[in-house]
Amino acid sequence: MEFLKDLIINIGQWFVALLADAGLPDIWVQVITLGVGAFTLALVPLATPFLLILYERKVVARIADRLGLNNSAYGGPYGLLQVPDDAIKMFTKEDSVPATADRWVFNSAPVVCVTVAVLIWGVIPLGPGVIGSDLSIGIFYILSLGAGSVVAVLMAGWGSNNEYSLAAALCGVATLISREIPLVLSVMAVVMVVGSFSMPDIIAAQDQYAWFLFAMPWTALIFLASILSEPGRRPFETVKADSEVVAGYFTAYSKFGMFYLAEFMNQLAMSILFATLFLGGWRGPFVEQIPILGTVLWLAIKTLFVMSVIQLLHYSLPRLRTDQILAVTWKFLTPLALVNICVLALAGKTLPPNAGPWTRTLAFLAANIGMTLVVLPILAARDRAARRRQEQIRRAAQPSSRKHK
Amino acid sequence: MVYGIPLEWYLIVAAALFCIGGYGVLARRSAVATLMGVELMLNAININLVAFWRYLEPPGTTGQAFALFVYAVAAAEAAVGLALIIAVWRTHNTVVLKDLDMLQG
Amino acid sequence: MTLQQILFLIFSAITLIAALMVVTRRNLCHAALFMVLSFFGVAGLYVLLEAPFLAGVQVFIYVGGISTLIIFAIVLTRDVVDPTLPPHNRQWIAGALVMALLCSVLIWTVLGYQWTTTTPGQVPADSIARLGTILVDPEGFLLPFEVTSVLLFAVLIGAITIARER
Amino acid sequence: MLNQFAFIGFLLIVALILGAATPILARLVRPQKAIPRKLEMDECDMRTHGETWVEFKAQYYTLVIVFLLFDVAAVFLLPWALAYNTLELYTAIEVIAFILMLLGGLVYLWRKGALEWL
Amino acid sequence: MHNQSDLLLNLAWLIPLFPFLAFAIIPLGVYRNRKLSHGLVIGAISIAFLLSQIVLWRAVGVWSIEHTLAYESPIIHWLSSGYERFGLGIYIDPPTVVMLFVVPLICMMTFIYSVGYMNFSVQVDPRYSRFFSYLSLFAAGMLGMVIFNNLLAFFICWEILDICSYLLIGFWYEKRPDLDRITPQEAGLKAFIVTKIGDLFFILGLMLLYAEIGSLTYSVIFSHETLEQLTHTPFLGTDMATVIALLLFGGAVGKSAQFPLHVWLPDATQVPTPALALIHAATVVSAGVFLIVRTFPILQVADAGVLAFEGIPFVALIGAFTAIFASVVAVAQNDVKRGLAFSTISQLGYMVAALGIGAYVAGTFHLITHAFFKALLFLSSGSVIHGLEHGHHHAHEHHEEHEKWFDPHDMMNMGGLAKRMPRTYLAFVIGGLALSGFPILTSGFWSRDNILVQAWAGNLIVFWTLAITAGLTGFYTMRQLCLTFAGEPRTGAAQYAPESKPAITTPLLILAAFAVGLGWISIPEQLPVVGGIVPNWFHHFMLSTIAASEHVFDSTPMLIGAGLSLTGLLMGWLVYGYKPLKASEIDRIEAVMRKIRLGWLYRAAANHFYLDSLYQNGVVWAVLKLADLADWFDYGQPQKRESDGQIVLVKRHGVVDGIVHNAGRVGNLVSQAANWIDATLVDGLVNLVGATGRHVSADLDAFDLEIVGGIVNGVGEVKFLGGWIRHIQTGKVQFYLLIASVTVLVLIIGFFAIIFLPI
Repeated sequence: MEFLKDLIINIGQWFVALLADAGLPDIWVQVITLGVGAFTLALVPLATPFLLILYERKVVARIADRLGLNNSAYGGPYGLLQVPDDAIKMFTKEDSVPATADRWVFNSAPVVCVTVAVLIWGVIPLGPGVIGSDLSIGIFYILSLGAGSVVAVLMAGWGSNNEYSLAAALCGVATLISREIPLVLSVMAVVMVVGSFSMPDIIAAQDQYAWFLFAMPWTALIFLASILSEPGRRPFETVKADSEVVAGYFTAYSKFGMFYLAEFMNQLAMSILFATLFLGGWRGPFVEQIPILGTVLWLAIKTLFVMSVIQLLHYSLPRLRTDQILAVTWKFLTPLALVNICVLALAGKTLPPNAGPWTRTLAFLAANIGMTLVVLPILAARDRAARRRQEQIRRAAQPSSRKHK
Repeated sequence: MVYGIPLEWYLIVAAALFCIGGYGVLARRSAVATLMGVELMLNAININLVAFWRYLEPPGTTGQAFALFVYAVAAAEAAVGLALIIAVWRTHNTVVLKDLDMLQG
Repeated sequence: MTLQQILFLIFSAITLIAALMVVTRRNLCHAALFMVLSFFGVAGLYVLLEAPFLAGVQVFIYVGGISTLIIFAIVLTRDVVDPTLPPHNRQWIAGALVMALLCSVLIWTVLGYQWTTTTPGQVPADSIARLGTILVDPEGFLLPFEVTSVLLFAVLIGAITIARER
Repeated sequence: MLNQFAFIGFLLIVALILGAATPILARLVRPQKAIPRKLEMDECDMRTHGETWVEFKAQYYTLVIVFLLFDVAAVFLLPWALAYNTLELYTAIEVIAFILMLLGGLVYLWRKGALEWL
Repeated sequence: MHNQSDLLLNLAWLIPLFPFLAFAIIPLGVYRNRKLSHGLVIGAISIAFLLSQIVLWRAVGVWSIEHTLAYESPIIHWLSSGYERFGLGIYIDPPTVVMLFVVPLICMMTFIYSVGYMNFSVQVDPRYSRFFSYLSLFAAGMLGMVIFNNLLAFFICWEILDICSYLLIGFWYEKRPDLDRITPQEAGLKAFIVTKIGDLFFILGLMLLYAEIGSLTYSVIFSHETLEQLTHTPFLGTDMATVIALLLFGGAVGKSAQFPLHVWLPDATQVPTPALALIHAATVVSAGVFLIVRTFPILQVADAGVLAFEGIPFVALIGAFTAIFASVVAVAQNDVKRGLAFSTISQLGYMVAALGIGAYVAGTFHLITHAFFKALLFLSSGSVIHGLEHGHHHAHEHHEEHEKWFDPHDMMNMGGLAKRMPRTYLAFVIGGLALSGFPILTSGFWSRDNILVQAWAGNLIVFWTLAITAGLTGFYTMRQLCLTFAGEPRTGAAQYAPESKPAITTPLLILAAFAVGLGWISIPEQLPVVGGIVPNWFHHFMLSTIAASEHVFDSTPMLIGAGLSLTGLLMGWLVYGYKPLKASEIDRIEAVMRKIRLGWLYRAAANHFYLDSLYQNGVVWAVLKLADLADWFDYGQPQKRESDGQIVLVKRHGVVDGIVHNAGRVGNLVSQAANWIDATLVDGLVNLVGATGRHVSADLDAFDLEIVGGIVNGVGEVKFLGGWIRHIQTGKVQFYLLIASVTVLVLIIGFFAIIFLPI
């Protein structure tokens, strides 16, 4: 029982002890531990997607209210066989590289994609003390890894030497990079309050303050909106619009399983990230007594919650055109994020220096509410203007149509 | 010595990188490639700055701050330079530097 | 030969070889991808130099921004590059000679100079925070900081105006 | 410092191995019936004529420029954000001046219609 | 020393701020609204005026307690590069205080005046608001120059003044030249370039100073130890202090139009009159003198013997010569503005001469009084010209008299304006009397005679030069007065000239009050009658920080000066005022001199001794020729030649080019020789050479070049050097870069060679 309370840590210590007893020199113990740890950590994101696909398919079947894994006629008992089936199919599918393709780039693109998706997990805290490595630049490390996925997309587009893949890759990169700015700025707001890049510090800070979702809802909103397009989720899905443009930039790939894999890993990572940054990560009742709860209960619940939100959005919203996505990111999210930084900076510094965390939280909340009071009317006004313009266009169109009759 | 790596190593690597980039600037045909060479040179400069910071005044911040400003300059240079290349490409339909002799008196 | 020295050699080898590829490759897109690789190598060197923030910045700006920009430019202008021509112009031998000489002179200088032999101090834990402090400090780099914003503003407007269709 | 990154290094190696392994393994079990016709690009593409969508790309190009500059700005702001708790009010005001400059640029481009993509 | 930070004195920070803000705000959209923009500028300058008054009286209070005044504010570091930190602070000592009294006041008056001026003209200028923003920047630059605490900031503000004067002189750049005048654009360029020549010396001096001392802050470079160090550092055959002082003086020569470089100032009359008044009174030219006043401690310790002539220090020599030269020229000017311009030059000569002979107080005092009455004169002349233009307009409307061209600046077209515009007349008379130093009453008298007193004790040659200048000044002042106002109108324009609006005349009267009263703050106590009524506090004030050697008072020179100026005035009145000039009558002096066969002299004076054409045909010509030579040397572009109606390109071989080509021919021969050898001897090596030769002679255009390469660099590298030499003729960026890096390489290697090789 005691062993179970802090399962993961204990297993780690047990493993180290085992190696030490085997009489290995310290350096080797270290190396082996790191290697095995890295391997296990890499297996987590590589394995979980199979569960997630099952979950998602059930969800989509329910949302779309159609026959699917919600019905025992499909995918075997509880649809459990569906995912292995897909996997096998993916694995044994014929792999044809277009004759004109740029082979090296073409083949290494998915590898880069998966690698980046795995690397993100290196700093994500999965529980008390359960973290790949607590980098001093933790969150910034994740942000800069975003660059890697951009490169991967470009490689895929260029490698399959093909105008359409290239165009889709440019679209994808466009959406990816335009989401990057609001992402960074919203993370910056969190960093401002916490005063550290390190993920455990961020979680600890949320223990001290309230959850940042409540402290700065706008920031959370911006962050959510900007992580949607990383795994290519509607409404920001043009990275790969798998139903219209045939799978976007990896059209030419007969085995696009790797990309799907990377997408699911990213989706999971981003959900955990949101849970960590804004929902207090693995924090929750009884974690001090039974640390394992942090992982298996609280973090799981929060992550599932975030993922369900993302999937709800994905399956209930229409897809935006690329230019609409860019309009949203550049004309709404980016200015909003910049203003958000300014407002929070002022709100945090106008307080007396000895103000406690709760005062700060309330101040930030007040600032956010103030922003809301400013932002919403502006949006409403622009909306009205747009409607008026469309109205005029329609009126202008009518007489001509009458003439035709 | 940091981790038994003498400062000279970094400086030598930086010098080599700088010269490779310089070769790119001098000898590449395409303007875009020339700009890549410039980026390599800027990287070399940054390696120098950071290495000096680390070895000579780790508590200080000047080296890192200068590196940051070099980043800003590099970004500005890349943006404007490539924009110019795009404009030239659109008007003259070439990116080969030899064809661009507007500098000819 | 400590582990760190091996790491250093690996990283610098990656950087330099990739850089060589950048300046010699005929296919510009390959050159750009090698440039990305070389940037990663430089980031590794920064990690060895205990400047993790700068390593992140290296990846963040160079890989995420500049390389993307360059690859876009290559994609955009690829149809005007004549693949039959050699990748270098006709003064490449001269350039190579000059640069080799310069390199040797630089290395000779570096080795000739007597660098400080005292082991450098530890990097403080709050190194990045100090950076942030000095950047906005009137006694420090406040003026360049604000000037940078002006620079970015100017480049933003200028570059877009140049590059846009008109 | 290095110990922190050692794990990342291992993770990188593992990820590369795993990422490279799956295609190689797949290569063993997958059917090999590649006929030339299947490998032609025209299977999922056809030649485009003219420079019809060069413009379209150039617009994305301007987008990347904007992104790059905001990236740099963000990098300049991050250290300040890290040190924010220890700083005075006036630094916040300086940074706000910095940000207003960027906003000014963004708004200018907006007014000039440079943000209208496609 | 007044060390603790003083709040009221620190207000001086804000003085230049507001005009600068006004300048910056106007282009951002305010310029659409004329009233708003000039209101903005005037508001800004009035705030600056109030602040400067506060600072001034606070400073005087501090001085009256501590009997010394050298306040330095806390420093802000504004330029940090490595370990070099350039600080910026404010430094308040007597010269600062004096300028703080003069500059904002005159600027404010001028701005108010220019509101009237710009609106009063026949049609309002389209660049109205731009004009005001320039003016505001002008004021900001001057104020900053006055208050800042180091020479670097001084130089920056100095350059701001330069660019402002360029912009303002060229303000009506679209105006075509009328008669022989040069266009405003050319005038602006001229002013800019000529002052740049001075600035070269200035910045050289700055570099020298910084290299020697490592600081440019006044409190450091004027400290006793620094001056000691400078005087004891031998340099260029003399000591460092002298060289620096002379270099800085070079800057002043350019800026405040001393003899060799004064040519820009008369042409600056193209500028709108208010700006002209600013340039001549408050800002540019006084900036030059202010530089000398500022760096007076260095000038003091400098060796006066260097470049001296007959025991006259160089500075005094230049000043005195400028004074008399300009006043002679001024006698022969018919253009009212040009006349005033030359009088400015001569008065500046006064100041420089005074400072040159060490009369610190007198020079400074003349600077401020001159600022007032010269501003007054220019503004009122502007009012006259305006009146004339309107009269011209009016006359045109009524009678159909069509003159082909009418010059409102020409005094021959005036006359009898005293009745038409009385207030302007009053202002002009007061200004003129002050300029000519009418005894007792006017400020010009006191300031100038202080100078004369010092010169009397200092150096007699200087004294007599200045005294004669005083007489000439009286003469041409009276000439201008009479030609403009006395007698009957000589044209219809003068007949119908209306008086200007209050917006124009009010500043005139205010300035007139100062032009009269300001003299009373510095009356020598030892003067028999009026001395001691008012304490000569200016004297004590100025001398409180700098130990300038003031000579004892002596009434003889004062009497001589007064007498001479009175004589001058009287002569002038006899010649021009007693029987005023009729219309279409040539100048009386000119007539007399023509009678005695000296008309050429008069004409020479009228064109100020052809200095302009001298410079034009000497210096500028030489520079152009040099450029041509350089172009020719570097093979030169193909020349466009006009031959029977169509342009043809004529290829012109210059030196480099020619060398390449002839070397090519040599190469031709060599390769033929190679061929011959190949044909005769059978030898592996020679085969190689011959093969190269044959291969080379394949294509003829690359031919010569490649063989040149062969000659230079052995047959092996033929192609690549051939490429090189050909690239000399393409403007190829990368080739330039290559050359640049080669140069750098050579420099580095040479550097190390010098350092490490035992020589």
